[in-house]
Amino acid sequence: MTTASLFFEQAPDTSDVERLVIEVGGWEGPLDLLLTLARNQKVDLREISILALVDQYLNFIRDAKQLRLELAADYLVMAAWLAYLKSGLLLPRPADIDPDPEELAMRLQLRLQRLDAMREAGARLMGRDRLERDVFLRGVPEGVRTLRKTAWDASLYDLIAAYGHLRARAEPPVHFVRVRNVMPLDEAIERVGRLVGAQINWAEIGVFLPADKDPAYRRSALASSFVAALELARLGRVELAQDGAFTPLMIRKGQNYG
Amino acid sequence: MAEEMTFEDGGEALDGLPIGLPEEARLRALEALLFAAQEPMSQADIARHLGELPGLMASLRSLAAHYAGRGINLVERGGKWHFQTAGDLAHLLRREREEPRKLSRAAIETLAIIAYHEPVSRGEIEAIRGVQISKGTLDVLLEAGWVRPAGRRESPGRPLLYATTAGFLAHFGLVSRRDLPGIEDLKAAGLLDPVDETVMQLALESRAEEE
Amino acid sequence: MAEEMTFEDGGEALDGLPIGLPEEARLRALEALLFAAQEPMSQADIARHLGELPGLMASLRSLAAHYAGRGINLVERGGKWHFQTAGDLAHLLRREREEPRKLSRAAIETLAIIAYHEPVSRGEIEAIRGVQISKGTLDVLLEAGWVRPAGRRESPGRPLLYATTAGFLAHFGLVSRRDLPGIEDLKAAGLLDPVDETVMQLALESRAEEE
Repeated sequence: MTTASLFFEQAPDTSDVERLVIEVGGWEGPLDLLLTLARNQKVDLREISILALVDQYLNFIRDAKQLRLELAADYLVMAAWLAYLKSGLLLPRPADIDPDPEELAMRLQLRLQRLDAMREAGARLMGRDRLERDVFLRGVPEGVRTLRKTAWDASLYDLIAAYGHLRARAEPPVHFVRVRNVMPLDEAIERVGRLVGAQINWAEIGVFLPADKDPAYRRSALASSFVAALELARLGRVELAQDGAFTPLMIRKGQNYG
Repeated sequence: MAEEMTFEDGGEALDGLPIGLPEEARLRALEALLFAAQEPMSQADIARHLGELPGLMASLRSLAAHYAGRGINLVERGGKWHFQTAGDLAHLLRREREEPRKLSRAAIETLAIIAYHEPVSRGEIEAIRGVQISKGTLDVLLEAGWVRPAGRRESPGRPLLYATTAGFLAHFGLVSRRDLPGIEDLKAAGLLDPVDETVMQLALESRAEEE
Repeated sequence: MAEEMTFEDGGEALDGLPIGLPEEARLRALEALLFAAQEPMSQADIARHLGELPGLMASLRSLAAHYAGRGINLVERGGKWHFQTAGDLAHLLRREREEPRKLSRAAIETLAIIAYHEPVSRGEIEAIRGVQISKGTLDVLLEAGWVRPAGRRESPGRPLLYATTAGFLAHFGLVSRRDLPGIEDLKAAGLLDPVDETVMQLALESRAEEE
């Protein structure tokens, strides 16, 4: 940590790097070390010499080894990778080698720029006017509170309906069956038999229904008359015909019946 | 903000020149200090932060004058200064929010029994409803201000009696309890017809959803 | 203070008449409310206390303008408003305050990466820093309330993503993430582009051998 801040404030040259070898434990990984070395070139990160940077890094690692410092494995892996990159950049090679060492060098440069940008952004964030360090909230705010008060909602109807319901519950229940206006089957058989008795030609069953205004009664009469017609057909007293489902049901007097 | 200031405690400002911070900067500093302070500050407290300021009292008064009539005021209490929100706005800071809630069926039935039979004991209410009342049910009615304790019945156990309140009459738009429809009225209105419990429940639920 | 107000959310004010409180009373109420509040307040929070106010944003800006340059300022942070002392007075106020938590370098960088790249996975943070994040680093940021989990990326492994909070904006004095220092330049330079897997390869190759 102290190593890093020292570096940033003093922008040390290469001689400083050697002094800093001792504190290698303070680096935040090989990329951090590379970035510090890159900054030593004192040019814009977009213009650094990757080859020089690779040399700086490899020298650093060699020095560290001479001082018998324990280096974490990833520093050595990075060294190996950079050595490979260096040879790729220096040695003549076929054009289609993959990955292209120039491309790799560019990516390394981009990574350094990204890390540098974030490091700088972090420093700028920390340097802002920070709450409870540079700017302060009110020391003892009164506080605002919302007291929730329940407004019970009930209407007079709810009240009296509840009471009526209670009282009704208390009384022994009496059930009434409402008298409904229907056409009993007996009556339908008698009626259809009588009316069809004279009917030679086909007629729709509806014409035998009573003309009544009550739709419930008409429905009942239709149902009873239909069942009556089936019964009468079974006895041979009438004949039924229907062209298809839901088409009019036709009825006439049984042709073989007295 | 940049009003001319008048030095009231003359002594320090005899020469007519403000010492130390220019007045505007001083007012800003005072304002910030008193705002962030954990407790009201005396002039000595202020001086510990801002240094000795001749004419500090005048500055404080000037600042207090600036805030007079605003939503926050700078006030002095026993020689100590602090900011507080204007007294007439206190109601905004403690806002009561009414949340409409439907009374439970147990509560409305209990209320109906009390209204029709008052004064009535808990035991009698339970006898009419045919089930025990939970403690919360009566509490809700008491809290709503519709029901009040109305003495004790002079019978074994001296049970507490309940009756309705004027608030009850007001809420339900009744002049007096005599306005409640009687049993015959209820019967005529079909409210005493045997009710299928599930149908009743459905009706209550759908009403609740509508609202 | 008594400027004419402009109604931004037109609808309610079509007839050109201010609804509810007159502007001066409204500013007083806003001032009192925000002064008394323990937490920064959003427009919705304000409406819960003062009722729906057409043109609330205009009133807030008007109040902020009134306090600009004073010892205390009204500021907006991530859509929430609060009063705070002016930054340039820090030296006068700092003494009795304890320093806010001191962050490690790793934590600072991690916070910057999350803020500038959000939402971002732990793997992406590690790719940018070229080193693994130690256990406590994200914990510290989460505990400070500056960083929050923000869903998962729908890619292999469904890594958890991190983003910053309103508390982060408030602490660092940012109106919104657009306010982050230099973010536009960095974006333009392509330095905030999603981390390309092949770029990550550099780090991954080395890491793979370690693990």
